[in-house]
Amino acid sequence: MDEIKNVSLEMKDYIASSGAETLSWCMQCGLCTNLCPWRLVPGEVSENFNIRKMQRLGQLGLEGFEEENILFACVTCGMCQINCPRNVEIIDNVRSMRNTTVGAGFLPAHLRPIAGSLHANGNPWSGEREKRAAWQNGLDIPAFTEDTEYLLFVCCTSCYDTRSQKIAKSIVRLLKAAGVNFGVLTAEENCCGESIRKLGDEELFQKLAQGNIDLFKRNGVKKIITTSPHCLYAFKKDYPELGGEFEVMHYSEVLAQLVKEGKLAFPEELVRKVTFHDPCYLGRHNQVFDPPRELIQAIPGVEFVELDRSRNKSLCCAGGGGRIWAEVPMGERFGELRITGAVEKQADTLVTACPYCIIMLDDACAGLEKGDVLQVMEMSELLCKALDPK
Amino acid sequence: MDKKTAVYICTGCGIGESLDIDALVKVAAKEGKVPVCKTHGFFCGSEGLAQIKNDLENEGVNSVVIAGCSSRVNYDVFDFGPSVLTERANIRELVTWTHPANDEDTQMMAEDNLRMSLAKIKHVEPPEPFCGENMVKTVLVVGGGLTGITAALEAAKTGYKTVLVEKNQALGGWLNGLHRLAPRKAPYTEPEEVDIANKIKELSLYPDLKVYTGAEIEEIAGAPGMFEVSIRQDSGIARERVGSVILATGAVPYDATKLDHLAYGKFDNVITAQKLEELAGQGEIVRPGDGKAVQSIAFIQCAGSRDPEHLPYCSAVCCVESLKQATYLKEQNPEAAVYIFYKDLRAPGEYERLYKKVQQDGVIFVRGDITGIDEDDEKNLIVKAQDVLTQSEISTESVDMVVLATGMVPTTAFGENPEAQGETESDDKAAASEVILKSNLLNLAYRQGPELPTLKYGFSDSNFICFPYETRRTGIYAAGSVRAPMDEASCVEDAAGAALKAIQCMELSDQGSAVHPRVWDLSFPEFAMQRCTQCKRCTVECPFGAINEDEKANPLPNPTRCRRCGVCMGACPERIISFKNYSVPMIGSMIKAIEVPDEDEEKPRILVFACENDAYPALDMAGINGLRYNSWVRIVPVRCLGSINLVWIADTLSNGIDGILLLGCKHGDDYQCHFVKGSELAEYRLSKVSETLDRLSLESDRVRMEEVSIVDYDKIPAILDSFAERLEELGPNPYKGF
Amino acid sequence: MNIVVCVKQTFDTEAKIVFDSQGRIDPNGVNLIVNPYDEFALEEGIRLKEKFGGTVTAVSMGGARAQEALRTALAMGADKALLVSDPALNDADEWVSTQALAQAISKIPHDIILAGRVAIDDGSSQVCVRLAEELHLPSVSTVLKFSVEGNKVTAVREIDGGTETLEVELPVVLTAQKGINGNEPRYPSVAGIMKAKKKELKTMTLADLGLSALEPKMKISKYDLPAPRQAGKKIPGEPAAAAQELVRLLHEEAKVL
Amino acid sequence: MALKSILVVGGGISGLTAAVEASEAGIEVYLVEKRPYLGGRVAQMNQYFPKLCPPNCGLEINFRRIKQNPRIRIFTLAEVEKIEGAEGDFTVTVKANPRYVNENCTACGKCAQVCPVQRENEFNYGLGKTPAIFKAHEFAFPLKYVIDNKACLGTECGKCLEACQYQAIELDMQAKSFKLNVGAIVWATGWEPYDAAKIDYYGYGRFENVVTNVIFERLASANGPTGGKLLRPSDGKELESIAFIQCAGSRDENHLPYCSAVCCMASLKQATYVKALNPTAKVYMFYIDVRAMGKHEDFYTKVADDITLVKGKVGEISEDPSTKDLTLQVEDQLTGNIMRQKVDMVVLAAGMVPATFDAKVPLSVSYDEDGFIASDSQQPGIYGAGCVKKPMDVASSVKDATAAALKAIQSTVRRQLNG
Repeated sequence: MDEIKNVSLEMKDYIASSGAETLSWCMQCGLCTNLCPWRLVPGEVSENFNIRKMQRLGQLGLEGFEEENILFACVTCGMCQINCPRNVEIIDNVRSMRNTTVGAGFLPAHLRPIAGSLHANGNPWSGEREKRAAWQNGLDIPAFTEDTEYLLFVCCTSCYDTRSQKIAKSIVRLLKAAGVNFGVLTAEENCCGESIRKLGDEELFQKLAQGNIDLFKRNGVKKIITTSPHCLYAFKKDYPELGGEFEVMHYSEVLAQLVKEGKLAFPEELVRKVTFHDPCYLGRHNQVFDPPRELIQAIPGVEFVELDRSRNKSLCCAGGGGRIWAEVPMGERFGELRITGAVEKQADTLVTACPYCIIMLDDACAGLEKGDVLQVMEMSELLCKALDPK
Repeated sequence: MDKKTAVYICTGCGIGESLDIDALVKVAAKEGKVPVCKTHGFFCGSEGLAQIKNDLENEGVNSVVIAGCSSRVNYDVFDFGPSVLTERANIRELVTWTHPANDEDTQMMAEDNLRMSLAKIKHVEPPEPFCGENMVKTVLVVGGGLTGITAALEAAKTGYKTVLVEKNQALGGWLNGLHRLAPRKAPYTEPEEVDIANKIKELSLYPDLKVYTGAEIEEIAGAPGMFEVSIRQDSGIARERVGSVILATGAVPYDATKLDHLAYGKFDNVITAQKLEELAGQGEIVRPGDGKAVQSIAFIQCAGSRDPEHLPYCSAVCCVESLKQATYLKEQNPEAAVYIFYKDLRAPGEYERLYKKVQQDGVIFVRGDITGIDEDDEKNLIVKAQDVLTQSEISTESVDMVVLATGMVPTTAFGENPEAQGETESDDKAAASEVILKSNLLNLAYRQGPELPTLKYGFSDSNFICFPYETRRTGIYAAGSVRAPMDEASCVEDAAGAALKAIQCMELSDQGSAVHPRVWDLSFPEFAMQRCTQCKRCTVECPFGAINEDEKANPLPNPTRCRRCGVCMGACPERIISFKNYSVPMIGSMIKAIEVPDEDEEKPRILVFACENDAYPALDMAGINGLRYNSWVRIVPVRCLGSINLVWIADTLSNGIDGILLLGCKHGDDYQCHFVKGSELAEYRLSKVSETLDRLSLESDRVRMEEVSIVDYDKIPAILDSFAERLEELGPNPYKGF
Repeated sequence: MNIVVCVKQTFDTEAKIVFDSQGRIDPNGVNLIVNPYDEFALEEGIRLKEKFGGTVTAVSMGGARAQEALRTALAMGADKALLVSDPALNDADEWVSTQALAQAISKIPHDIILAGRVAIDDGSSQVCVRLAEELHLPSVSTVLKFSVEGNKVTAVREIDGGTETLEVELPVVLTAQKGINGNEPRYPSVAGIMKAKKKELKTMTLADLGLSALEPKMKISKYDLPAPRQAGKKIPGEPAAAAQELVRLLHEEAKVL
Repeated sequence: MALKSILVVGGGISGLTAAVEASEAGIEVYLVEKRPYLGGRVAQMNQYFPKLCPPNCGLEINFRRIKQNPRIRIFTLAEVEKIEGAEGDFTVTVKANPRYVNENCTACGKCAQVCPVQRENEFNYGLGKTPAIFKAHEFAFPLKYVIDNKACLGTECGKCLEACQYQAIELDMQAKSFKLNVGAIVWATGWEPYDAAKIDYYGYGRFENVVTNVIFERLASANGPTGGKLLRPSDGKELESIAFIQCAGSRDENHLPYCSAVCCMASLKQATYVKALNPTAKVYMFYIDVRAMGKHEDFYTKVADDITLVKGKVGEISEDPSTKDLTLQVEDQLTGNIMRQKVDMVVLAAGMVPATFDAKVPLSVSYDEDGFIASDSQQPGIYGAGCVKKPMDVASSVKDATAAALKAIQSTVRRQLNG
């Protein structure tokens, strides 16, 4: 309680105007801080990151929220927001607080290359734009035309990251097996911009989003299937603000519907004990819980078991909100808790349905050297194994 | 009346197997010489009842003693109408269910209970209700604010004549100064228009509702059903005869000049919430000093309230009032900077929705204490406070105005204290121990003081959770913010409730019946004035100020003011006060009816006076739960421990009974006694009885008092048995056998 | 102390260079940042002000978009900003730039002029040293460390295979190497960012500087992209034999051994 | 002036008060109560705040007012099925469910001793058991036994029939409906505790030692499942540490968007229970705002001296599977200290849901969006009273019920004047 802090309404309004409309709704009950996953791990960030206090500083326009290990610690998992007694849009508040510095050109050092690559290459992985569709050669994936029903929008991660490309390929194989009328525009697509918007670079997000919206409209895209829950979020929640109205589904929703309609079946028996990690952006943010479970349990021989923290209470893999690019010491990674959780359930396969989660869970599984007892798989890969022995 | 008494001994519920019924019959027939005495295994059954009814109709029986279960059960079955005297001798819960069967002492206990009932019924006369002359059913409402107007309207709507007296020229009181009211109906987010004007108009719809404005109560004399009210209005005196009174004189804001730590009076633009209502009423809210439109404002909650130096209590409405006032500023200018500094934001129940809406309008809430208020050169104010939520001290940018949400003080908290002037005699103080400030509201012509007793913080509130209208002056009910800090919605409900209680009191008084808690008790105290020595004990100790004094200090009873508790009967050293069905000789004869074995039989006797409201039900519950205790006790139910006359103590001891136990309600701050200080007075009088005990060379330990509530029934055996042990140590009463 | 910091807006290090129809670099769609070395200079300038008081003026030359770089400088703590902007300067070479900057800086009091050692776009590393010449000031380039006592500056600069310590009197021009005085460019507080919006940013054209159009001494004839990196070569066989083969290739093909 | 009678629905403190006060003003009153006893939820309470006095003391006085007053007719185990007509002339169909015990019952208890069947004691919210034929609770009024026909084995068992000397048991008793003609209706069906299981991060229903205020009140009552010894549900251990969590459901857009007004005082009161039994016990109360209104502030300041009040809404509760101890994740906003607090037991101050949220008045009446009867019921002659109108404490409910009684009388007067 040393020197006196001056309330700055100008700063409060500056934060509010950059997207934090519900900042004043918060009655400071503190539930968000107490439900935040950072409480489940030790370490310097866990001690300092207090989302309630951060929003309080914003409410009064006081300084102190901009420190990197506070402002950029939030993984935007939504655990606070979904339970907030006042329905405060906490993630929007975090995003707009980040925008106050990022918008003035002050992105944290480790994130500058990400923004640079997005500006230059339309993807955060410094991959050349021309090579975006390289993973597709030899798979004769139909291009999207006027009369194609669905556009398959593949996440940049699954375009450039070799491990992640397998996800894209298995999804394509499944869609073909189910006879889905889909096509791709991959080469001309930009990153959906979900992460960079959460990092607070509103200008860059709008540039990427507008590019995609124009591309989709030019090609008469009506329905979009996404491989990543983050793209699902962006197209469903953010793009409408820029006039991009599309019917958007995650691939698990399409496949689950087709299984119900009998258009897709899994003849191969897989004797596995599978548990499912609900990606925050598929589950909590978009309330898609059952399709992945229906698909997994449609595989003969699979024994399914729920993790303790599942569905709305799922524990984030810490990949969201740009944290996938953050350096987190071992022992402080949420993903590790997911691995130990799965091992405790005696599961031999931990399945999830998001490329970011795969990176974080693979990383944690390797870190804990649990690779021998637990296999981390993306759902489409598991489904392909059960599709046919080929 | 000449009584033909019949005794019916029920042998059901294990009584028959436990007692020698023939011996009991002998007690009734031989000793009691009652003309009719019957036994039956199931008197509350149809067959048993038929026998009783037959005796009543055909045998001319007009007083009945039923030896069996407690009077708390089968009350409807054994109710033979007002013309028949019914007495219940409890030989089940107090005897056979709590003592060993076929045991000599148990038998003696049952016989004594029967003897006591027979003795009692000899002295009981059917009470004739007191009928005052020219009883009226008009309600007087003092105070013409929201509560008073509502109470008057509610009474009138129920078809009762009503008189409303308001000190100011205009009706409306506090609401006249309000710009808007906090929301009282869904969705609870929009403040409502102040509808006091059409409520005032509504008063004129009722021909039997007379309104006096610019009028004060000169005096209220008399008693419920027959109050003589003189009303001073523009130097003339009007007279009204009313049946009951509702005190609705409300509360006033705390004197803000005392709040110098909040810079009131030091800076022009620190104003009170009341002032802001006034400003808002005049249109755009501007600063009184320089007329500048208010663009930024800071509300400071608990200005005076929750503060040991000022008002220790919370005034309950200020948080919601500030939320309401915040909407004025936001309505005037959505961009206005509005702060609310609070300790706890108390918007209970549905007001939470108003709190949420005000937050959504962008008002800034700061939880923490104010550390300082300064003024800049343009008379703007800078507020410094602790912001608990960031654990730091903060300072606002300059605001145009600071509003102090001052607390409320009841009008009954003002007026000088007669005691300070030494007006009441000193010896009264111990007994009376009640302050009655002269707040010039009711000006009762009551011996004990002109107003309702002044209670904690000045609010004239009931001391009971389940009986909020239990008043200290029969027929006079406080309602609204004079009674407790409350908002407008609660005042309206409170007014309607008080109106019903006022109506109820008039209806009951008209039939000569007491009010709560002894409703339907038609008896009332009668004074044998010839033996009165004007000692004033009764007029001082009556908890309800029911007895006035004439110039020679003779007691002047007012039956309709009386609650029939019997405290006066217990106070009177000359024993001149008695009720038709509850008198000193009645209890005296019950005590004498107890057979006291000689010393050598080693069968001590303990007399227990049990208060009907708490102790007797506890004894009953002990029986129902089959607890065991010694069989030396003989239980005499009394209306209140305060009605115990010291002569009973003397009679009991001189009769050879070894010890006396008073079982009654808890007294003190959170007292449970429905007659306010009955048990407290009993304890005070017991301290006086030690002189008589010393005179009789008896140890003062022979008389003991214990506080018991119905839920303490499991402690009854320990209380009774430990007293028995103590008496054993003291040895038998030397007067045995005299 | 009056501190002037020259700041240049350059392409983002990650930017993808693309040529427009005339073979010139196509600037639109490319992310622009403050030249990283200038950030170190700016940080040092602000620290000097915090130590000795005075003002920091950020000076830059470029198109309208260069204002963003100056806003960033102001947000970090510069007090004033001056942009020299004129269509005639589009094809300015180092000489033309120096003339314009020298003229601009001569008008403002300056004790120390700081700038980054090199700009990461053209890498000419000349403008500031030329500026010192124009303003007849001593200059020390690629400064690793320096300290100021009274009007004497002791600077340690980096030279091939070692360092060199020089003493110079104010006023002086210093060009900052990465991590000068061990500093780290600061993140501004949001309050700093908001205050920056209100700080003075003056734009001056050549005419304002009292200069007529200047003829650049050097013309850029052609841009072309660096050769794409060839794919790597895998040497099969046993490790010992493969090692042999590697040595041979390094000697004959890559000619590095 | 012989006025039409009044019907009061609900025999809790509000219904009881409305019935008694109206009858003492000379009006005929019918009181209909769903349960086999009067007293409603206050009968399940150990003490009232702020006086800490026993509810049964007030109930005893009210029951005595009923016994002495011929104008009140009581129907326990009875529910209102239909209401027809309008103000001044309502015809109400009441269904009296069978008690299977007639007027002869003297509550001697012999039947219960021989009854072979046990059933969940809903008076104690399911903690503890009673035989199929049982007395609702010790202070039950009317003091008659009742049979839970869902648990009773019926005629082939009949053990209680033999044990009863007074032929008070009739296993073949049937429900019967009857009609009442009344001038006005006071609807006082009270409230239900919010289902705290809906707040999944608090683990009510999964962790044995997480209970709610109303259950803790039973644990504290002498006639409760632990005889008032406050023993922990999981292992019967005496309490060394306990945490009261305020706003568990209330002031929450995902649960109850309003404040239930009584929980702060209820938890402070229950804190005194713990301290009375074990003065060294560590008692925590986690709150957003302590809403001890008006003169309750004295009680708050008194209790605050010997418990630990922490401003901050508790996040996730986790249970140690072996010891069943609970750990609370919470930030003390005063110090900013983010802590994990281990306690033996947690009491959730679950909110108050009006009975009319589900069980509506069988005649069109207006409700607010939370299911409370609107202050103006828009149906002349039908008046809400007590917690069915808005969250309030006992004193306010009694005040509100007295007002409702007067309004009901006015309805009969209006009819009589222009009837």
